[in-house]
Amino acid sequence: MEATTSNGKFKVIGTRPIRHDGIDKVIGRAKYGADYAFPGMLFGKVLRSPHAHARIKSIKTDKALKLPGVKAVVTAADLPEAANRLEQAGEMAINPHYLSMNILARDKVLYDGHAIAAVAATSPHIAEEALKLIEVDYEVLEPAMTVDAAMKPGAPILLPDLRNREEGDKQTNVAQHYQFKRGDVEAGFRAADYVVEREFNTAMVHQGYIEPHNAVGIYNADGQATIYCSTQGAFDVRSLSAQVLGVPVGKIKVVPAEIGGGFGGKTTIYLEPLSVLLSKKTGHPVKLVMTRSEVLRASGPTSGSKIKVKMGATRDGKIVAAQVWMAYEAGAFPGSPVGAGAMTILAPYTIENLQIDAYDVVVNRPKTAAYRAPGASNAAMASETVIDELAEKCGIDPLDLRIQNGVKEGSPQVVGPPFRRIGFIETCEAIKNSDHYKSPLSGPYRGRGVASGFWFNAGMQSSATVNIHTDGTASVVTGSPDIGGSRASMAMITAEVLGLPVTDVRPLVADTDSIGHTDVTGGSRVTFATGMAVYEAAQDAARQLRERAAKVWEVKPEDVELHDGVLSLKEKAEGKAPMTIKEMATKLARTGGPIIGRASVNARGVGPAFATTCVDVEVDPDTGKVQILRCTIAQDVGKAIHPSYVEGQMQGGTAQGIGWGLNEEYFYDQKGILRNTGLLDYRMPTCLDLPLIETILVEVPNPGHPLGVRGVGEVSIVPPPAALANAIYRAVGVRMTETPMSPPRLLKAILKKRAAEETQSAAAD
Amino acid sequence: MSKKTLVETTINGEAVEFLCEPRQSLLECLRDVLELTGSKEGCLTGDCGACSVLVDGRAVCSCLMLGVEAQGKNIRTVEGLADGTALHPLQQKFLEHASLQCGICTPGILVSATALLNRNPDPTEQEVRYALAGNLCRCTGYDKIVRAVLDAAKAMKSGARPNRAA
Amino acid sequence: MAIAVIPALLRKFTDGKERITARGRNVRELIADLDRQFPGIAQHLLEGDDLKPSVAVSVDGEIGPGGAMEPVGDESEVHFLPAIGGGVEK
Amino acid sequence: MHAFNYESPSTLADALKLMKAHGEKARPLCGGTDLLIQMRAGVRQPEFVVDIKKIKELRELKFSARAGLRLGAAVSCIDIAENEEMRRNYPGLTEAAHLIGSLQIQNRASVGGNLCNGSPAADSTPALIALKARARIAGPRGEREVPVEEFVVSPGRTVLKPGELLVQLLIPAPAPHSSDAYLRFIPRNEMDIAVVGVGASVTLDGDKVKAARIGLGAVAATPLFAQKASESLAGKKLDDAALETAARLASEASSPIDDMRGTAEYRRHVTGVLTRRVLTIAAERARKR
Repeated sequence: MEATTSNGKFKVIGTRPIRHDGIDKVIGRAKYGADYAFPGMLFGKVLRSPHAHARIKSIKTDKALKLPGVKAVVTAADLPEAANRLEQAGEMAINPHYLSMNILARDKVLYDGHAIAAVAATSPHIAEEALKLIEVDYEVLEPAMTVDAAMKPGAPILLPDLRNREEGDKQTNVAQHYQFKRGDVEAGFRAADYVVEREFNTAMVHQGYIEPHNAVGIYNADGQATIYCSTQGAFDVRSLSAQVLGVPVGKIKVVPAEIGGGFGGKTTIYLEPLSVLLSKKTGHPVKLVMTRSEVLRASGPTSGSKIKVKMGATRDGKIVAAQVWMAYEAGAFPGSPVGAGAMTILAPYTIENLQIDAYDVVVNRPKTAAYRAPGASNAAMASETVIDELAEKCGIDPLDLRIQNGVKEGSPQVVGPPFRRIGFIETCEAIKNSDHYKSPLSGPYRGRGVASGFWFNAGMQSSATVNIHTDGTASVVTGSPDIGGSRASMAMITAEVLGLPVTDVRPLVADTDSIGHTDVTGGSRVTFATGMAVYEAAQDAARQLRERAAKVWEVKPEDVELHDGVLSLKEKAEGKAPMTIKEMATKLARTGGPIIGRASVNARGVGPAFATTCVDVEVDPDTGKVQILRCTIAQDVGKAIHPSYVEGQMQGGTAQGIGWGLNEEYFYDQKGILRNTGLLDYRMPTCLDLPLIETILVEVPNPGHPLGVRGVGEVSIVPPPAALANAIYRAVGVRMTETPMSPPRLLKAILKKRAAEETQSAAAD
Repeated sequence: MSKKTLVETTINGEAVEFLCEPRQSLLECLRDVLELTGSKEGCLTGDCGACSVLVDGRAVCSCLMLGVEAQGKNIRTVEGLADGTALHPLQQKFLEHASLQCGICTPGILVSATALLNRNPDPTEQEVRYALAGNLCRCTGYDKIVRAVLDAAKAMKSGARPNRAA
Repeated sequence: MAIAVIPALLRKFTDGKERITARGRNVRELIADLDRQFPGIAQHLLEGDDLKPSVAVSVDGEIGPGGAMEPVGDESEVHFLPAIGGGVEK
Repeated sequence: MHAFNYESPSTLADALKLMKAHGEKARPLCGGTDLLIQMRAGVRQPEFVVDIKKIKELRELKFSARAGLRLGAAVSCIDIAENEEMRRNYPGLTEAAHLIGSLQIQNRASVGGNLCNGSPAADSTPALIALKARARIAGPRGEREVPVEEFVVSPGRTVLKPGELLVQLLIPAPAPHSSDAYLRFIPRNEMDIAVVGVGASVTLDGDKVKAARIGLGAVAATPLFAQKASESLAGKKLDDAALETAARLASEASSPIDDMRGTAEYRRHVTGVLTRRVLTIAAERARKR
């Protein structure tokens, strides 16, 4: 828990108060989406495709409807056609036309688990029984499960309306091609003394939030609907559900419940419109909760990918050229994070000559959703291991190579514009100077690896109000669902501005009718953008407090100052003793009424995040199993508002990155059926698989934020897979180019190397 | 639908009677019948531990136990760890160490940790990790959870008391 | 005059040129000027009177939340880039 | 989950009566850690679920130095793991029971249930095979005993006929200078199903092996007794060559498949690796007895 925090002028920011919503969460009282119940509530279940790719010839629901206790069945026939255009929703773009087809399949099912129909009944067991009575007639089609299979000529076509504009107007599974180009790549490689070229394959992985998707829909006779659900973005649930249901946004209110993890996966909708449809049909509240198997089969994991990286460096360690080809599995509908992958893959380095081609490819897998720094971890697995190899060839410490080529203020980004003040080099130096990196690692089959990562972070829209209560305490209301303790940070910012104790500020997450539009909790944007709105709303409240005090004292507002919760005149005057906010609060009624500070932003000044991770491993050379001995992450966090929760983000992202690197993967069989549909075989790290995760908070304040805040939520997941691969190389001498680096894969590589060495030594004899 | 059965049991120290179908799990009975929604459903296969409760002092996954099996048992859920408004030392340490982010795994982890400390008041880090291996947390990387459990053990040794025999 | 930096795949409309001098008080006007110089390019950047949802714009190093209404200064450098999520255009 | 009836008889006779009356429609319930999952998935749909945890014979754990161990089919894994006599006399079986799932699972699951579930990957079965355990079965036609290695006939299916119950596992008392061990390979450090599991018991005679038994899990359609590998050790010093031979024969005895938990090739390799390791541990333990 080492922190290089200098708290400077702050009194509350940078401290570690107990979160305001904590007690409810440790006594079991906090209400998550699935915890809601209403009188007369029905239970819904969803029928899902048993095929990876099939045409739906017919759906018969009459038998299901006859089962006692069954109240309604809905299919795609109950949904209107949705607009066919792209819209930004958090960090992913969403096309309502495809979104609707994902909510309920129309004429084709496109992956194992694709929703076909939904049932509402008086108990979840009856609803489940009813699913078995729905008869679906399929014409099974050949699936395309990988980017290779989907991109090859003659591949089965998933979406007939998807056309390739680059090669005539042919049907295609390639939904998008991005290209980034700078300088002269060929000349760059000619100037290189060392060139490393490798091909990588990374498996599809899931966010793995512990709470399954859920929704309770209540449709009223007046056409108003209310949805209670666990979501990262209540306003997105509202607008997306409205589009899918074909109703105006104003007809839907979304109440964000406590949310049991999301990591990007809860930025879109699955059950929400179904709950409203079923409620409309039955006149009852309807609750739907996914099973774990449904979560894995049919929510939005992140892309598996194929990535080719070629990089060249001169003898003295200058990276002179890079060429990247990358294709990401979008899932059944367009929209993988390959664009982000392309913009992050070389982001930490200044490279004069580069070309990146990136392809978004539809395959017969669930439509991908955002996952913590979407697209960046698999990209870094490729680039950061190639960087490691270049460092080895140049005979330079891998951190030094990064520092030598690393981006700093003014360096051009891959996409063009120069970086503002950033802290990449500082994270490398922090690792270099860490106790971990300085401690020698000895013992057989042990190795240490480092890798770095970049994430943009996001700004977007946020709203906040700060209410001053009659006793001088305050509440701060935002529209950002709190997924990891952000409420505490909002209260801390308010307390800092007003000079109140943090316990005198109550933070609240409001529903879509009670606060101005606020974009998703995603893109590491809450403490940055919602924090900015809260900061400004608190400033607004402070301004009003000064005005009221001025009224009391009959002076000009600019003669009044607010410090540490005390209002006073800048120049002392007889009979006008300073007033605490508490004292002022009793006079609000007589000076104009209650005070509400308010602010809304479409935030500018986003500060990108960098992290560098160091990991020590021990490999069992006979089984290929990797144990993690020690792990340290240094991250530029801008300014840590609540350092404990910043550390928590760094540790959590690191743990997910380790899972991604070592054992997590979607395992489909030949027919495209997902085989590991539970947490037994989708292997996320347990408590026994990880060491304590050391954190170094590097604070390079973001000049674009009044408090210096950068987003901290995502970048920590980027370095681990590559850091592990680099550590494994140093432990057993094999360069892994696939994730997960699971025991069978690693053992195979070890045995191959051993066999090659034996052949070599036999030849030498 | 099969007939409902009357189950007589003790939950968080109180004698409780409830009706359930044999096919309803203890988790379902706690959440849907008794409105004790502190125990969470994460997987229904015993892999995530979010539904952990103590049955006669042992941690079990309430998703893998039938409600009817609770007959005559002594059950404690996360709702029964604190004594009124006085938190269990584990709960207090979880707050102090920021051991929860989203909080969905927290009830199950507190239950497993309670079972551990009841049997082993002075666990090592490795023993804590083993005891919590059946409780997945996806937010924290476990670091702050492990620290909180070790700290709670220390606090309990030096006098902080769980408020009831859990 | 501002500098517009053209994304690689649209350089076929600008005779392969990456940096184009263009005039405009905001991004929309700048694109209009680009389209005057290189007819056809606007339809790849605009949809109606705003940027396409798949396109983001950066003015002087800052992703502009104003989209096509984002102000452009005399010396500004304007980059067009994919909106982070990417995805398909129809 | 489908609807079913639940019974919890308190005597073996009552349980057998119920099992007989409902035949194939009945399924015993012990810890439920497999059965409930299978019922949710629709893999098993018994109309009658017979809870056997209240039956005295099935809850018995009795060890005597002469008669060996009588282990009731419903004794929970944790009761085995925390039993001093078990840890001393059957450390391999004990560690196998202590590896099944999480503590939450061990608190409910039983070694008997682990066997009756019929999974080829059951952790405790190779350990039982290594100990030459016999299954005591009661049914409509009285009692019978079956060697544990013959108990599972195919994945999910056992020798139990409709109406029959596994009552106890009978395990011989450990011979002098003998001990056992169990190792499994899983990708994580907990919670996974065995990719390969190997149990071994070794009886020493001076510095030579008098007898050994090796049980294999997760490498064939059923748990296996690796007979050739076991017999290869008799009369030999447990040196590298002997271990290598046993490991090779154990690998050869396996007939694994490719699945999401590992490839056949990988399982064959790891079978050899674990056989070597587990024999070494069992022999070390035997030396101390």
